[in-house]
Amino acid sequence: MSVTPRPGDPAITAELVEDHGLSTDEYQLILDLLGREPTYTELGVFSAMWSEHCGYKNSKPLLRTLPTKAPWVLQGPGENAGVIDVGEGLAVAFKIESHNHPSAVEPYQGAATGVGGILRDVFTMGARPIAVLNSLRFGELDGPSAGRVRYLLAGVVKGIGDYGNCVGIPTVGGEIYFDASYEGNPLVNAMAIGLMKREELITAVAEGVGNPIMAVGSKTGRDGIHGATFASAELTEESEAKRPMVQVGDPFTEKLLLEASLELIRSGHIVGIQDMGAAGLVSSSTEMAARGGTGVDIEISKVPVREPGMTPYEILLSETQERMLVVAKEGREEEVRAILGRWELDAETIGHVTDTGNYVIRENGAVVVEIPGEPLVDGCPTYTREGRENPRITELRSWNPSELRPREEEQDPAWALFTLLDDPTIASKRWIHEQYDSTVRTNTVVGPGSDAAVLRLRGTRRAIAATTDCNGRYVYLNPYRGGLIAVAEAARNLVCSGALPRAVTDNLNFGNPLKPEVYHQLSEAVRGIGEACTVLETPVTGGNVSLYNENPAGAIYPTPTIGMVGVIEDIDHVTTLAFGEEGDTVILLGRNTDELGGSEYLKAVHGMVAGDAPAIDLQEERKLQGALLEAIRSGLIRSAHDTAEGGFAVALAECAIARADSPVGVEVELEDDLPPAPLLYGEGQSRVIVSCSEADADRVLAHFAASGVEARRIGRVGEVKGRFRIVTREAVIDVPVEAIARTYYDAIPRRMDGRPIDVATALDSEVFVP
Amino acid sequence: MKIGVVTFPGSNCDYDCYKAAREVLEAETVYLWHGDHDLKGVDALFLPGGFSYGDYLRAGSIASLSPIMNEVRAFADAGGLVVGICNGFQILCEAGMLPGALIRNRSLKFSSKVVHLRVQQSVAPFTSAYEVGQVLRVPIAHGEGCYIAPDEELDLLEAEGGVIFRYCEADGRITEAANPNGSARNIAGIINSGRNVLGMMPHPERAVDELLGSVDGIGLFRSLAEHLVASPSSS
Amino acid sequence: MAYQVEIRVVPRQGILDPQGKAVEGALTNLGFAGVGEVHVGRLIRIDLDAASIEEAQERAHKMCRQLLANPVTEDYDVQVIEQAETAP
Amino acid sequence: MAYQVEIRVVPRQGILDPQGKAVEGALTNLGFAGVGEVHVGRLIRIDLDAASIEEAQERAHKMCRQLLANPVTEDYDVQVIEQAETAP
Ligand SMILES: Nc1ncnc2c1ncn2[C@@H]1O[C@H](COP(=O)(O)OP(=O)(O)O)[C@@H](O)[C@H]1O
Ligand SMILES: [Mg+2]
Repeated sequence: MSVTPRPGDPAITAELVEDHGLSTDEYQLILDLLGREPTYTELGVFSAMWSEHCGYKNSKPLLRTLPTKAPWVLQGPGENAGVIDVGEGLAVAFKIESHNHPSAVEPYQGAATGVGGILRDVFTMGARPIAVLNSLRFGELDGPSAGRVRYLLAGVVKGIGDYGNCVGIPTVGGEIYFDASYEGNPLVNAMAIGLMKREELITAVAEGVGNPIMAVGSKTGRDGIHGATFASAELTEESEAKRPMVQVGDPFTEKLLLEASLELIRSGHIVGIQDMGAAGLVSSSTEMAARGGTGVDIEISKVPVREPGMTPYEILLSETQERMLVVAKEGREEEVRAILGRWELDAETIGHVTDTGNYVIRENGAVVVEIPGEPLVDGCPTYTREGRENPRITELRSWNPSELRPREEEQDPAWALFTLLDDPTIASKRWIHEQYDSTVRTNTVVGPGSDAAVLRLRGTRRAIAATTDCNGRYVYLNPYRGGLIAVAEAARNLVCSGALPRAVTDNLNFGNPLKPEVYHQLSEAVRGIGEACTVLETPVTGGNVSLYNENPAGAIYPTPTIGMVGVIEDIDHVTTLAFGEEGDTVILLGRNTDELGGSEYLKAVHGMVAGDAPAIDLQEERKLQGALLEAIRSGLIRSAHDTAEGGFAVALAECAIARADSPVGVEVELEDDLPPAPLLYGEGQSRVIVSCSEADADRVLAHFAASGVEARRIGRVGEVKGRFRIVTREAVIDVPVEAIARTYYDAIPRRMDGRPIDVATALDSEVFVP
Repeated sequence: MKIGVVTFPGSNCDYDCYKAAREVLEAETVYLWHGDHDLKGVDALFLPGGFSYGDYLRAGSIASLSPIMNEVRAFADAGGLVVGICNGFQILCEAGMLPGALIRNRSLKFSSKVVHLRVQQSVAPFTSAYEVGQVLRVPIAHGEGCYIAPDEELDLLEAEGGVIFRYCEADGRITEAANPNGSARNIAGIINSGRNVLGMMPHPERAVDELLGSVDGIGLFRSLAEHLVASPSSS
Repeated sequence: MAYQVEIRVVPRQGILDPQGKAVEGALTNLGFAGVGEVHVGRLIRIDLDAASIEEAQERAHKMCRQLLANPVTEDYDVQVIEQAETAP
Repeated sequence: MAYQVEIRVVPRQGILDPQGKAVEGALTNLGFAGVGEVHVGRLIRIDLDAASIEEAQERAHKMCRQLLANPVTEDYDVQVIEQAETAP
């Protein structure tokens, strides 16, 4: 076969190569590989497959260091989603995915299509999606850029909600932080979880020479061409101009695809199925072939298109949503069409599997692409960059809390608490998750608002728990510790809910890896994550890397979001953070410390980001989690909540006001010989507030003592709408719990509701209101 | 007793309805396909929640024209019991089988939470298992649940005892604050003048299991079953 | 003949129009002067082949009655223009 | 002077329009012949007081840029007509 450039294709120049994000060395590699100059179309193919997004150029060597194996891991990294065994013949597929750059450009569609993509990754494994979580980062909701942030937040939340709600998958949890470092470059990570019988697991391979390859779902348009390379470049003024046609989500078609795909997979008429995600047809077809060790031969003119005059280049790279690539068994096309037809979907046979190992694209018979498949997928050069910490950060870390002078207002010990409860990063996220249908499919035992979401597994006494966590400020101040803590907190949140942590999907959101200071953050954070995942026995089954997250002010906080899934053996073990009955005993697990570094208190009260991230001892953490899970399983624990942003005082408040309409009072006393700020608001790790009945208190304390975990009785739960009271050596906080609740629940609504942006969003017009 | 749940393209609570009917009533329950003309001899019909055809025009408008809706209408005209929940309610209004219309929530936002409902009357076939004035805790999850109709229509509806559920406070008071979507007169659920077609925005099928926080939806299924047993359906 | 049908669907007078209300408030919030009543409706454009403009008209009205407008809450009007026979 | 502003917002050419697609399918299923492309947009009517028609025009465009239309995904046009001075 000879490859003929198409008439009208631009000549391959150094500029063109550079515009495609390929270095001269990489281009040389391509020349050697082909033994000739690539066609324009081939150049596009390489640029997509060798982009950061598909090729993991700068992260692969680091990712290889992560633990990925355990007896319960059925599918590790490399597939559309990871899969773990959750017992009784059931398996859970889950994966997290970022849509940061699309959301920065068009928050509503960017977030919506992010959810769509991750759902497809899960159901193409044969699993029915049962839950979605989302991990979000925005700039500040107060101050100069608040207008822009409101616009992004409102659009992203509506995009996630409208999509998930329409498809009918409950959005059950997530996390959100507001910090100036994310201004102009918000983070939108979506995690999907699916359920299947073990034997229903299917992987996306193109096997069986001669098997037909079918394009299913929406017609291909010019949407998001080069989204993959777009996602691998910094956001600049130009990128606004270079912006491809925005991808628009069509959740209705997604719902049809979901039902049809599951039917197809169960039908046995197909051998493989994959989402046409980033780099659309190119990545899906090449990756399926590579996994099958086969080749593909595709006639591009057969691909159904939405617009006239689309070139092979455009069709191959289009990122039109709600499309799938299906490899059917030879001679079963009609059966496949019948199933799809029932769901009002079309399928076109666009090519077939070959044994040449080559990736071949034809246009009306003429070969426009012929590339050896294996190197195209796995031959992307990977780099281990040099990392060097930015000295500014080394210095920040050395800041010593004892230099801190209290503010005037802190004369009133309650002032800082109210300031923190009104801080959007800490405050209730109800404004957000009330826009998400969290109860559809009737499996949601614990929805948004507790440490982790809990979903029952019908037909068993089991349930699964899921959470996403990452404090980017910790990672910024100390990437290694930050990585450890992200994993430890996720596991702690699962344990607090009664679950045994099982596996991780991670989303590495970082800046430009070519900057030594950023690469340092990346490699150190991954080192921490790997270590914590090993000690806590939660292997990484997949994830996503999003680099070049920068704005004119520099890189975002390094944000390796950890999505974690755990298993609850018996539904009776499900535990939440909400205090139970009046008179229950409140017990603190773990040790209070003198740490203030990287705390929300420093930022919200003193406007400072400084100090070292809190110290963490994984062995202590492991002991704590093991003992807590035992206590929960033995039925002694009525509520459990770990301390996180805002420290002990905020955590205690969250337990008291978890039931918004009937907050309960609480009175505790802390004898620690520590200054009020670190004692009340420091973010020392490995601490959990639990409550139990007065009668069980001694047994609970004995249990933890026996397990070598520090535990002490600190107070009792009060009456509904009673007082919220914390007594320390130096300060007393004593306020009506309803006041606490009001501040906590109004913080975000009072910043969002009734503003023009609210309306723009409602109109789906999404316009930036300055 | 045989219960049917209609699946339209984009229905997503059909499974929940099916499960609820199965588990609460232990009744034979079957899915019915929007494109079919066959009700498989069911005694009662559920039009479930979801986003039929994406609700891309008006919620429920396209589904209300599905082939099976002819049979549904005939079934109702013959006295058959039809329950439309959320999107199902919207479809019934769009089909003209219930008065009024459901428009965008006053807040313009999708609203997903547990609300309180006041039972306006305890009558067969849908609410005999409840007390008048009983307060139920039931989830809502909708963006277009604001019930409206011309005033005279509303007066007529009230006069006929067509209002079955109203949004209320935990203690049963009917207040503006308790109205999650701006519905006229806090209306959450209505029946037709024939008293055999019910439409409601809240999701009783999501409130049939202690584990998920409420069992207040069970009464609706029980009432329906009692009625069917007492007077086997004509269809 | 190829016709371009434009259908405008608006909330009926006196019927609650939350979107209109919200836009009204927002525009005033943004400091726009002289804003009175605002109504938000739907605009539907259809490429329609028909024998004559009357037929196109008639068919478009039928579409509105059957699907495009809700008789309980909305009013509509139909405009049909002949399409220039230039290739797309 | 009282003006009646009518703003029509439609999905930008070439961008996916799921609403239009759904309506197109529905109309065809209902047996309407000759239905080609369908697009669904927004119609916004505003009663606006302004010194002149130019001012009304200019203000309406500003409203679109700031609130009513999405420059990334939508096109819009503005029509202003003088209002008969009859009381509402
Ligand atoms: N973007 C979001 N979407 C849905 N739920 C959210 C979101 N952000 C936070 N939540 C919910 O709010 C609660 C508190 O979140 P967070 O403070 O991150 O908990 P934790 O500190 O225990 O990880 C959690 O139940 C979480 O699921
Ligand atoms: Mg927590």
